[in-house]
Amino acid sequence: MSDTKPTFLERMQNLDRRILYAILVVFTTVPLFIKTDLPVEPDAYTKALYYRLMTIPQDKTVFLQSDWTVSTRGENAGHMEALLRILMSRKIKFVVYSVGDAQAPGVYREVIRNINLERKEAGLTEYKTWDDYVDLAYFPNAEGTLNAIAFDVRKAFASRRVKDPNTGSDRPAFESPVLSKVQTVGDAGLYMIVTASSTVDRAVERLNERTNLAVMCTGVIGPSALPWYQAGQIKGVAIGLKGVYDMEYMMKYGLNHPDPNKNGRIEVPWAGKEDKSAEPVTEGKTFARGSLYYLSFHFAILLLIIAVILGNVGMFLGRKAERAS
Amino acid sequence: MINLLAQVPTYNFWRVPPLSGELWLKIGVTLLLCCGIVAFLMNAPTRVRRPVVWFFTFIAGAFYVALWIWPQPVSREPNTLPRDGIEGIGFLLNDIQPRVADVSNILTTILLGLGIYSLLRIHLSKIVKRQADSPFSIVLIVSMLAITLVGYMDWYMREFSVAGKEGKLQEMVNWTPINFAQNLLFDGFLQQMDSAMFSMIAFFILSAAYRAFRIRSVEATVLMASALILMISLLGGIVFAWNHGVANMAAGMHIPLANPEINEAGYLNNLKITSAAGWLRNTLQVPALRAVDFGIGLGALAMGLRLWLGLEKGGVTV
Amino acid sequence: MQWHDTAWVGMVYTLLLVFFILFNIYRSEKKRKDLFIRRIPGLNAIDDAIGRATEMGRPVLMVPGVGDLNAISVQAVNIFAHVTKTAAQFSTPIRLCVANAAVYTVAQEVIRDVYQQQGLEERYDTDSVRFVTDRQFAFAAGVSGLILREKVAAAFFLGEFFAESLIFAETANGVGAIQVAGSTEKSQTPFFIAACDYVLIGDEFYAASAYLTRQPILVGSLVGQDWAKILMAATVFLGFWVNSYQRGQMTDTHRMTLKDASEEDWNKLTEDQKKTFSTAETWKKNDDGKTELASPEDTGLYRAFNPLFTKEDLTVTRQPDPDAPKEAGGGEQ
Amino acid sequence: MVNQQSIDLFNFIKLSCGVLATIGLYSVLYKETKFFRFFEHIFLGLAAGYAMVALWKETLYPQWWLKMVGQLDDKTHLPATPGYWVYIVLLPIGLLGYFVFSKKHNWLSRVPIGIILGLWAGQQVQIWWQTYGPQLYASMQPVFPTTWSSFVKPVTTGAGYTPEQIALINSNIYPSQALNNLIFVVTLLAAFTYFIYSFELKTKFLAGFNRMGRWMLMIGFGAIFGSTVMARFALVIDRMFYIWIEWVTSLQHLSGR
Repeated sequence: MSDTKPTFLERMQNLDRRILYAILVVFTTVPLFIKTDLPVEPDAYTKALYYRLMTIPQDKTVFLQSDWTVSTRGENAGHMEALLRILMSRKIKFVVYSVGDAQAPGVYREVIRNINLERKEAGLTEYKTWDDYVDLAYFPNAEGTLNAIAFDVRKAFASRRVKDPNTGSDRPAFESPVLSKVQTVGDAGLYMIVTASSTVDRAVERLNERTNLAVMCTGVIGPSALPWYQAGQIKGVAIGLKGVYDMEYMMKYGLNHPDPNKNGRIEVPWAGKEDKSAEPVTEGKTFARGSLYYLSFHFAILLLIIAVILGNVGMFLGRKAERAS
Repeated sequence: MINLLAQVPTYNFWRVPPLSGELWLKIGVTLLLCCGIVAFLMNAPTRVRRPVVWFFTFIAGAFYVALWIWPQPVSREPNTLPRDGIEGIGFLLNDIQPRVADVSNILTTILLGLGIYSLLRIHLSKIVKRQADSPFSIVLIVSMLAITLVGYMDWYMREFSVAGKEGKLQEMVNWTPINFAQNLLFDGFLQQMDSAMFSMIAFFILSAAYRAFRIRSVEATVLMASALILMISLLGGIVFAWNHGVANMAAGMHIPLANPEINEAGYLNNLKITSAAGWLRNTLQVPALRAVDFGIGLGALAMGLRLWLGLEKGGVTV
Repeated sequence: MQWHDTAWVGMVYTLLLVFFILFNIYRSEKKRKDLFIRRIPGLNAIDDAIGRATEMGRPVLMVPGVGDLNAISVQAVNIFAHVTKTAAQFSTPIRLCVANAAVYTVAQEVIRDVYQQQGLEERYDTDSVRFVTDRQFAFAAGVSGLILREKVAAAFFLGEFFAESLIFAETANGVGAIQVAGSTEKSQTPFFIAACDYVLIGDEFYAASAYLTRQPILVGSLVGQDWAKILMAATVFLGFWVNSYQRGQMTDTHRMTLKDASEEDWNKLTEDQKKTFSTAETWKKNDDGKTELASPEDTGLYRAFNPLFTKEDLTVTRQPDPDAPKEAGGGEQ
Repeated sequence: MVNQQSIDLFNFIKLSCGVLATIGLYSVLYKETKFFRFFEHIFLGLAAGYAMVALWKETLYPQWWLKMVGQLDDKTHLPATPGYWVYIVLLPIGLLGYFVFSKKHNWLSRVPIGIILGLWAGQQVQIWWQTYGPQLYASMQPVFPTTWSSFVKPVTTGAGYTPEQIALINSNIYPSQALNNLIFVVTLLAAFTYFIYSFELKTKFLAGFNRMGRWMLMIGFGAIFGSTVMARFALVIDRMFYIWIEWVTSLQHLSGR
């Protein structure tokens, strides 16, 4: 290093990481207080998921395997909320359980309670346990449980008893209106996995030949879920925060659905299935957590990109100076 | 509704009435038998050690291999008899499967005591030797004892007390101080600390990208370019604006982008970020990662075979 | 698994791979000849890293991931045994932090064995293999605390890592440690690439113990894996030719222009559409007037990979079991 | 009964603890201080203690004890599920692991380990084809176009085609697709050659192919990086939401009372 004072760009090459950290805190906090609904073009696989969700026959039960905890609330809570809003607005019954984490049931119960509260405030019907949904809590040992579900779902869930509010007693889950028609896992309207871990791999390995799988996962799991989607082993994917916002956007405007305000459709054709369209969600909230976080996310990524550019420019200039001397 | 409860389970040699004398007797006899076997093994000559470990490993692995290779009984209804011997074994394998699935989990859990022992030994010895960090070791042990205590009490109340059985403890208004303490330690501290630690990765990503994403070699550049394209494609607002810019450009060139019949317009579509990122994902990312997957799958298969058949010299299963 | 229709394809294929691996293990044991293994840079760096730690008098950190006990963690412990062997000779202190009690048992057993075999039992400290906690992020916090306090000189992160990978890698980078990392979780490999000095990609991790020890069995198994890979590559290679041929056949045999196929459909088109469709093809109509549609599902290749089950196959009537357990819900688990 | 006011107070305290703990752990980003060390040790202690609770509450009790001794019905006290006494053998087998510290009998600890590993190994054989078979098939993409009528696949949305024409367009392979498929297959094979260890890639072509494979891997990893960034930033945004919105709201809520 020469004795001369380092130039601005040279200093940019070796920024203290703590300065970057401080800027990141500011960049992620401030936009939380700004309300905007950014326009977006949903990804093809998220469209596939939305289409699947909106076309589940109403008499079918959705299997909802929820394997996330508070640590990934930033993404999965949005997924779960969007999913529940869709299911509840379409009056589709679902059975919810977890095979990934013992803490997951506590977390999804909280989400269900919040969505129910939200519906109550909006004057909509609430979802009742036993009649509208069944909560089977946690099954330890993902591999074993999924194997058991694949072979004989009635046996796998047999030990679970659920309180029937009509009689006040615990009864086997399969006597509930939610599960009474289900004989095999293939009877599920859709097998949804909301996950932050590789339970999606475990599920695909064991269930893909037997039922229609669809996944809502964090950005980390996304890339490993996409090969499954490409091979047709899962039918739709929503990945990370973008997935949350895509879902919320489609819930608001529908999929390839004539929109009175825009006088058109969502314009990007959906690979190979352009003729398929789905309605927007008719009741309840559409924009929620996803739209709240999405702007912050833009700022954070921009910071990252700026940091990378600064680093490279600094390095480039440094090399040039070295060569000159 | 009540008639279902009236159905009494049937019993056989393996299934016995719950909490009955017969059950405890069988458990006791089995325990004694196991102790005998262990005592015998402890005094067994060195040369039987390997075969014994190998035997257990082999049997455990053979179950899943058998489950895979044996024909599955199709459309099995509950409470039906197999049609022939082959199906009989298929039925049996299917019936045992959920029980075998529990085994490794239960065994790992029983081993947890060893881990706790290791942890306690390290920190207790720090406290006893009054090393520099010993106050922190005290903090560790106190918080560990606290959550263990309230955790068990909370569990006991929820599982066995009258209020717990009636599900009243689901509501916060019925809680006792124990439930509040458990909730505070678990929800207030542990879960939030999990989240905090997890979210710290974002900071590290920023500094790692800042440091590592420099155009030094072809590989680094390729990695960086692909990461940047993907990142930008996630920014819905920017992507939307860009894509509309492309559409406007097409309009300026009098190419009706929205008119699908003229395919030439399709080429401009490639300028959209989503198209570029989608192409990158579907055409390059998926096959590259699939190649990694194939390799890992084979590695796991080979390693599995070596462990199962006890082929590794000095390995843990022989 | 079923033996039905083409379902045997999968079974035979898997058994073929198994055969390749076992056959090569058998072969290598008999031949005991040094076999070629290509260079894996990350593994060559192990000795340098330990050497540096010895010079600086700081410990070497090893983490076998946060996964359960399975082949991945066993493999990691095997590699660490090799690292420990070198470290023991220089009496460099080691720290092996484990996040699973069963893995802890294995690690304790294997690492002590290493010291015993070297005849250096007095240098072995039971606390150098330690169970931190089985909770992912508490483990991350504990290990990063350890890295920062003990200022480790070399860090080996090999095994099943998830989100905590970058916490470890950046923290260790912060104290200037040489890092060798590798994860079977492909989603974490890029972070190791960004933050570590040497990275094992994908199944280089599984090749590591063969590379380091050159045991005939391990090398044989590696050769078997390579055979299996070549089989898989050949399958894909042949498969895409066959698929191309079969898909081409399906369109060729029935192909004709829309105008020839159906005047009626042709007349429905607008002038603009006619321009694009004048050279396009359509399906020939059947005798009953329906269009013959073929799809990728009609190829032989598809059939080979997707066995057909008819409704008759899937409905079997069996005698009821008179001794069946009678319980609500059909059984218990 | 606890009144609503104390519940609000409790929630505020809980949130504040979470905020404090978050700041405590974040402090390591600045420097490793005693403040961080304090929270780190609380974290480790709570995690270990919770593991001890979960050991019984989540695994041994429901998966082992209840299955072993069976269950009585809560109301009628009649047998509800039978007991499978065989589960008891798992206890001595598991306890064999504790021999690991014994100098003489430590080999016995390999028995439970062997069983766990054996079960894992057997499953690898069981699931191999289910996992990779469909992926093999999906990789065999046709690389020859079946039509030259258009380079890219025509967009069918709103173009007024009949279903039959759409089916035709969908079953054809257009040149651009064929090209992409070719790139797909070549990428897969190139990346795959990178993982071949025991053959020396002597020819220039193969070595180049191998290097290309490595670049392709880097593209794949870059894409993962880009995608994971989203997940991590979402988490930190959520933390900020927790601190700045949830906590502040609860503070306002409390003081508004």
